Amino acid sequence: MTVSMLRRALPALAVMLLTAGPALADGPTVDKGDTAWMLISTILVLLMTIPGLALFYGGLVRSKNMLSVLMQVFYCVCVACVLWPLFGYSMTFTGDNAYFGGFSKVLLSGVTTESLAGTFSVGVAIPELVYVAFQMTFAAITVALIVGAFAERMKFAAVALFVPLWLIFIYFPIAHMVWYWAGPDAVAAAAQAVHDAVDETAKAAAQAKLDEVLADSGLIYQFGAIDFAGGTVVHINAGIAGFVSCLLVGRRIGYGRELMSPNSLAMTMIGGALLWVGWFGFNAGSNLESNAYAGLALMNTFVATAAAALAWMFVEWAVKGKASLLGIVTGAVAGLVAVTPAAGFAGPMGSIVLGVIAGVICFIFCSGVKNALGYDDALDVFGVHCIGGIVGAILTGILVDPSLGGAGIVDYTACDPDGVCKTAAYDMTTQVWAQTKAVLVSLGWSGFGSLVLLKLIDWTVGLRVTADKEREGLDLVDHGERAYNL
Amino acid sequence: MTVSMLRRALPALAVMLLTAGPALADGPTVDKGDTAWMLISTILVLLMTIPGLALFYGGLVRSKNMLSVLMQVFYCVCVACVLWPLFGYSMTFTGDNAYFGGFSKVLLSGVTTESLAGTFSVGVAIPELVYVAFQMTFAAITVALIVGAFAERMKFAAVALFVPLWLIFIYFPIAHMVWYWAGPDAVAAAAQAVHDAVDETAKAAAQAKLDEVLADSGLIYQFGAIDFAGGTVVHINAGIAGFVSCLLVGRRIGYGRELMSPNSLAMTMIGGALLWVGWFGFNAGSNLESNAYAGLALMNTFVATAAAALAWMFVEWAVKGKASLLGIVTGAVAGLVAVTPAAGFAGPMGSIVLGVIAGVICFIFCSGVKNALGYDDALDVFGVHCIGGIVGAILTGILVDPSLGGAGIVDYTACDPDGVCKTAAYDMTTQVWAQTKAVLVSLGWSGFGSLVLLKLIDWTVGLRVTADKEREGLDLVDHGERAYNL
Amino acid sequence: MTVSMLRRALPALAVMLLTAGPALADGPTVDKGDTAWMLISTILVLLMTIPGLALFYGGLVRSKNMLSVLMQVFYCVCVACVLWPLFGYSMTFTGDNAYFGGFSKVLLSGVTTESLAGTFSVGVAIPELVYVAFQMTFAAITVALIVGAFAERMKFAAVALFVPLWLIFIYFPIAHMVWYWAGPDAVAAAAQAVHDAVDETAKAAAQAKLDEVLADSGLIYQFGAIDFAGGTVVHINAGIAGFVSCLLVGRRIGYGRELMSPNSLAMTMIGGALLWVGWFGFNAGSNLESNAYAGLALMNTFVATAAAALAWMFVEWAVKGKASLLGIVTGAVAGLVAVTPAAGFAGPMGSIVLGVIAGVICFIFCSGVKNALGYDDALDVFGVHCIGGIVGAILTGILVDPSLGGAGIVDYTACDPDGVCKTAAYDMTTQVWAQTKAVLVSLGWSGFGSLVLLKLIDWTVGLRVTADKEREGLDLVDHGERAYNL
Amino acid sequence: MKIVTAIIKPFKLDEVRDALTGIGVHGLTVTEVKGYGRQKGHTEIYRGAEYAVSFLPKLKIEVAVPTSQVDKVIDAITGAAKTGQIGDGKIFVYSLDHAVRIRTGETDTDAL
Amino acid sequence: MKIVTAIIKPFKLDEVRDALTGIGVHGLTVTEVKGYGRQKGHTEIYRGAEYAVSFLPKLKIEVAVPTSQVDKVIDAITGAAKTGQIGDGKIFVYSLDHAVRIRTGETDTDAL
Amino acid sequence: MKIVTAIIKPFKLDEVRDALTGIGVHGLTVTEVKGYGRQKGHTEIYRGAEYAVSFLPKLKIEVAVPTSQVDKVIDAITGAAKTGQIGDGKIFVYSLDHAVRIRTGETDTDAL
Ligand SMILES: Nc1ncnc2c1ncn2[C@@H]1O[C@H](COP(=O)(O)OP(=O)(O)O)[C@@H](O)[C@H]1O
Ligand SMILES: Nc1ncnc2c1ncn2[C@@H]1O[C@H](COP(=O)(O)OP(=O)(O)O)[C@@H](O)[C@H]1O
Ligand SMILES: Nc1ncnc2c1ncn2[C@@H]1O[C@H](COP(=O)(O)OP(=O)(O)O)[C@@H](O)[C@H]1O
Repeated sequence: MTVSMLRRALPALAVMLLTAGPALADGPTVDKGDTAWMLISTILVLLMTIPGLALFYGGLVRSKNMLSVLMQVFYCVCVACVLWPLFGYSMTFTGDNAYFGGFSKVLLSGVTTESLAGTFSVGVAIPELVYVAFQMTFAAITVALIVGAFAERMKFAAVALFVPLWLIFIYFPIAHMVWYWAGPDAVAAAAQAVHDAVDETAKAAAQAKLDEVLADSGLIYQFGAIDFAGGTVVHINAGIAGFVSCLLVGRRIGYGRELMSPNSLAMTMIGGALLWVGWFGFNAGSNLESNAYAGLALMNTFVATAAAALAWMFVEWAVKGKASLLGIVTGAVAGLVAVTPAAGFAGPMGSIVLGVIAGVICFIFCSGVKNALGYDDALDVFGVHCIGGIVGAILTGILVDPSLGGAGIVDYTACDPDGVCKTAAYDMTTQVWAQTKAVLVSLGWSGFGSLVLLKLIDWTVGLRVTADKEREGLDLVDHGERAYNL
Repeated sequence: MTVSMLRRALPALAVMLLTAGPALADGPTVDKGDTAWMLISTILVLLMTIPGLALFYGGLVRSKNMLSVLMQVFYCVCVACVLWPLFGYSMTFTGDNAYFGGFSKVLLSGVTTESLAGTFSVGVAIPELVYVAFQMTFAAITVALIVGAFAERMKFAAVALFVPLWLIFIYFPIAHMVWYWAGPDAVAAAAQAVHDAVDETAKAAAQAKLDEVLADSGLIYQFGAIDFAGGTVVHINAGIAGFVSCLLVGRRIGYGRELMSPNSLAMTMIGGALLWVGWFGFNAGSNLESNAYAGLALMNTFVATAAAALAWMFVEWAVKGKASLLGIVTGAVAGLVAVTPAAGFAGPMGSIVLGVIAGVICFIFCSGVKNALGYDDALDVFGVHCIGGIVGAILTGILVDPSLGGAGIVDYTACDPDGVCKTAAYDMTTQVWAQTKAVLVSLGWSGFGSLVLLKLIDWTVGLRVTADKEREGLDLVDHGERAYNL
Repeated sequence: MTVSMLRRALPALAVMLLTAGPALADGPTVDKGDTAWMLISTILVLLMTIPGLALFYGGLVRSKNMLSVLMQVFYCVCVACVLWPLFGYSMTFTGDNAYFGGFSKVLLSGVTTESLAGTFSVGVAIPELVYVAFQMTFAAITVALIVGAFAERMKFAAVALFVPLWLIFIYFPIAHMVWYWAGPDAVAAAAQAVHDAVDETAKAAAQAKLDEVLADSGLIYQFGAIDFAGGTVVHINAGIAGFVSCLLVGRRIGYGRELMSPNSLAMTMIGGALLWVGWFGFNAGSNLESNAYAGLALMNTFVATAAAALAWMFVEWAVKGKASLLGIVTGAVAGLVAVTPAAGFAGPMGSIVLGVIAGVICFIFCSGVKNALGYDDALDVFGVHCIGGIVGAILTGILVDPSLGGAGIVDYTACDPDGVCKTAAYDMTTQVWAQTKAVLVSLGWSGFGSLVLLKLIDWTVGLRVTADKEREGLDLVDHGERAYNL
Repeated sequence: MKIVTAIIKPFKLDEVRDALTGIGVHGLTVTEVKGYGRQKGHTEIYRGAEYAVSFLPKLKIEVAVPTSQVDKVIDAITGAAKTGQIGDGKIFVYSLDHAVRIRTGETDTDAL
Repeated sequence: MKIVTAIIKPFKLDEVRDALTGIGVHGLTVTEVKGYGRQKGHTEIYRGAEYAVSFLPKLKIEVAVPTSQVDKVIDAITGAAKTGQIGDGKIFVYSLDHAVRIRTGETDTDAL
Repeated sequence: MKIVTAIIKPFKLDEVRDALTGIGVHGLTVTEVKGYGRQKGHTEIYRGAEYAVSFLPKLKIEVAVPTSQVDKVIDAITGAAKTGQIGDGKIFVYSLDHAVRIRTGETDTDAL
């Protein structure tokens, strides 16, 4: 893999670099502006999950299940925030093999106020603790997304088991496969060493070292697939898990016959808006630096979302005769999902096009395909996150094209001693194929893995509440509470 | 116009400057702390609009129209976020004439991760993409503010047409008139050139150039009017448009006879609080830099708001016998509106006084004048935003006075080569007159322009739903949804 | 007190320092990244209070009292934001004696865009206006916390009086006692002077000066007690005041017999989530700098909260048979409270342990002890904030231990000329005793002081509404509004 | 005594109340109900799910009156609640055996 | 059989229920209603808009009982619901022709 | 004419409505109520506070029909609303003296 290096991944600690040009000679620099931006981005991703996602989902279920959804999302966050420092971070972001990480940073060993994590710029780092926290919030929201698919009928005991298991066996490995690499400083330094080598032997040794550094990365990363903020890891991953789970747990009683009115679309709108607000932390925060590329990701996250929202709205207006609030908000979320992998790669005009396409395709899936196939993906986790994620992943491979206004892909093996790197040559077929492989691996691992986990849970504690309890509602049955007493 | 230069406007790209002292010699500097602050300020203005403004408004209408308000605000945001990159930014922030901008940046042409936008400090810039996004959110919230005036009776089709038209014909021109100028670096460099000119001819040529640079700005800017964060562009502009629209669309059925109980004052309180939270992005973000002036704007936005809230509350308590939540929250919004133009100009003590005055005057308008005149400005867009905006605009001209603890006005024609500029001489009469002219031009353009647009829409798709539909509620009639199923 | 200096306190203006090493020689430096972080932290603390705390509390009362709670919290914020610049900041953060501050900064005199406030690093400062605003939000949330204890029965007129009085007589003094000190630059410079002194006389004089600098601090600060973000000042202080107030105002009619169903646990969940989100501004913002220690506080605030939430949830599930949403959210808040004093001192693993302990102890208090004793602390201000605060305060004294992964305590009397300081020697007994004394003084001052204030109010306007009014609900009776019209 | 019960359109409440006080009836009880009848409902669409909702919001008004007043009450309600469009509602009249005012213990017509 | 219907103040529900179970009545149905009568309402103010709200929240309790028990039921309700202040509410008694327990098909007094 | 009133479990509404339209009844009125009876309630726990809630959500359905149809209506409701478990509810039948359709002024069976 001599090909392009990607902007989105965990660089190893830059302090290991002692050779190389001025940008690297003294170790990486830490800018307080970057740290401030990453602190706030981390906080924004939490906001996006609770209350954001919780409300977006919660508002859509019947009032008797409102609290169960809020509870499940909240629980996901808490479990992720405990497992991550215990071993999740280590299992994701240390090197071992291409499929899963190691245990060298279990209990955050070695992660101190002194240790650093690289960014996507050579010689620029942020405090590792901030990086750990930022990535932790990604684990939290990803598993929480799945909840929407089996809402209103899964036992809380089953959810309580599923969440940690899914994180361990699905999320940590996939995140490792997509995001783990040696980091820009290591790659640039190794490439520089090749360049600096004085004779043949030295060159060969340096090249071997460079190849080793490049090989120290996850499977999907090695495909050369690009994913700015987690289209694959987060959305396709959670979306297919949701799909599998709604098939296994079965349809809600009355599905398709009874009106299952959202208990409060106002809550859903609050949630949708907070998703948008928080998503800037997700997308622009994934730049890891407070610079113009964060600005690009910010801009794209605005325009793709708005375009998708309007696309859904106008198509719905044309097809169904009315433009609904739920439609415009769902369209916005579809746009957010689709722009996630593209946020720092596409240009603003490309992002508008991406948004329109995602809005229309997700509309078709949620309104047409789902009804035709008859699966009960209660809150459209598959139709919005998996489909939107796939649309985004594939189109990112196209829209990154500099000739389409995209930002191109940085080639960290071609950096000058000041840390300024060249853009890799771009070939659409290669890139789209890499993207496709990434999509397929995610679908396969997460789809199959989730199936196994859910079957296991079904055989032990059981997945579903009884019909009587489902009628009474999970809030009273599982949690002993009622959402509203107005 | 040799007079004072203002802190609030878009500086042109600073890269064009090649002459001048050290601060400018190497082009402007970009600080990651500034970028971080502007990224987050942009996000805060979105938060302020959705869910903030949407909830503040939505909670106040009857439950049958709740979703229509949320939908309209959401729609405003989406339209603004698509039109702005397409041509809005260009129409606002490129030079052409004093009334409207040009088309040189249509489709964001030339706006890249390399391009910069100046701040209000000589030689300090931020990535232009961040500036574009920040300003985009201002367009979004301004048009969304109008929605409150015609709530509960305007057809969604009419709203759908009105929003883009109003942005194009009212907002972009007014924003151009108030905020467009050549920027501090251009002015300082041109003034420096006058100073450096060695002989009479050179001096005359340099002076001519300086005059040209100063003349390259919007009409209201040329008045010498100051407006830190958009009292004129945002609040007076939207407020008068709201007033005109509520007159044209007419009173709600039952207005003044039936109790139109707010469906959820809790939602209104959430919205009001998020307006406050987000308004810091609006006001302190308008400083464009993360420095002590942002701190001043932050502080003023706290104290003026609190003072106005308490003023409204205590006056209401005295006059009506009870202090209401809606009262304290509305007072807070009135304070936020009034401090918007003053945020970086007044001192904290001046801001407290400003808040008290705004709280009392807006109370009188919303409780007294409105009832006396009988217009149905459903959510008090006029009484709070237009009146509060006018109070703020005029008082800003007074409170900026350094002898009253104000910050004074920077004179960019009097900067030393390090980029440190003198404060312009202050004359209250001149300044208040400049402020007044700015108010009058905004009222005239927006009032008359909105009238024309609404008449056009009335003649084509019609403004208002039928009486039956108004009784059934816009949620079901226009959007096919109900807000609550509890 | 030659002992350790603490990270958490207001440093005096650093501009006064003219001697000392490079870090200090030219006055402190201001980094825009720090400023950006403190701006946003300030905003986050507001978000945490309104709508955060307001909703967390508001959702728990019966719907007839919903607005009264929102109103009281909003009112607290407004009063604090007016009193603080008028004289609160001066009374808290100027030197006078160990119990309360002075009046030299009344009306923010001398606080300008030029003045600076030190951080906890030698030679690093932020704009004083930003510091003033940040601290202002702490006063606001602290007094607002008390509201939960006397909810649903206290007259608004009594609340209106209590809030300013409590701030003046309880909060400002306690904040002064805990947080006021001369600042790192002053201490380091004085210690450097001792070191630099050439002869005995000079040394003695320098030592006397150093002692004077060290003595220029609040009572609890002098104990050597550490409190990163306000466990004592905020939570114990408010918690005991709440306890006293609920005893004085008496139980709600029907307490213990009637089901007082929360009007909307969804609102409570939104509030709880926003508390978590905003608490990062509170805890990580209390670091005053955007660096790895802010990252540590961020991380701890994630993990302790998650651990406490899960601890409460699983204990409740085991004991009561069901895991409730209110349980997991309350557990999270208990974790947030407990980690507040520890945020920048403990390590992440220590914080997980702290969270588990706090979750379990607060569960026992709210579910067991409260019922056993029969006091009606309506929203568990005592059980969560006072008890959680005490658990956190004491355990902070243990978890700061570097051998337990803690960060240790900085000794500002042992800094090198570059501003890098040594960690003080740690002795667990000493530290825990210092913490205990801090707890006791807070409990005593606030408990007794609140009693006196409430008695005074009872004798004048009266504390409680009549039984009839209590039955009708405070919303209609005190505010003339109803929360919901759905 | 009789109880006159009317199912009406919600926005007619104030007019009906005024008409009743106009003829000297000073007490009534109102319940929010959902009505199913000839009046067409509406369709609600939530993403893919589309449902025809046939229950419409109505108000039920109950007025206890001496038998002698029944016709006046019916006329008053009919006059105020009529829009002439489908869904205006119904009036049902029942016999009332007994009435008590809880506060005073007064019974029958004294209790109304 | 009779149906005893009582309009009461909402906070009296638990006491009334207890009084009824005290005399052996173990079934009842409760509806939230709004009452208009002599009891003064309150004023709501939303910014400029001020309205006198004359409908007050009440609960309607319905109990089906054998005719023989009617007086006992009335006494129990009156005793529990009375505060002595205006607005305590009314009791209305109707005749019931027929009753059925859906679960079992039992009818009339067996169904209660 | 009679009014048939049924207290049923909420999720049975659509089935009951369908059963009634099946026998030609095209109008009815539904009220959300809370029922107290033999069916056990649930416990709600809010932090330390634990309460047994004995009022359960039910729907009350009212159908005015000519006396001749009463039995058919009872059968239809019983058939549709029955689950065989405690809490299925009751049917109560009253006499209706008089009915009026507000829109047209039609009376009695014409009004139904
Ligand atoms: N047979 C009935 N029994 C009870 N309520 C009825 C009956 N028929 C109609 N209603 C009530 O009257 C309302 C109006 O009836 P509908 O047939 O829609 O129009 P109209 O009153 O104009 O004939 C319905 O919504 C329902 O609440
Ligand atoms: N004629 C009536 N028909 C039906 N309900 C009535 C009538 N009069 C009063 N009510 C109900 O009884 C309640 C109490 O009546 P009100 O006149 O306020 O006090 P009181 O019961 O003490 O006389 C009212 O709120 C209303 O619900
Ligand atoms: N005596 C009664 N009067 C009025 N309503 C009753 C009476 N008894 C029962 N109900 C209503 O019928 C519902 C069902 O009664 P319940 O005793 O729980 O079960 P079942 O109908 O199977 O006997 C109750 O919830 C209540 O609403």
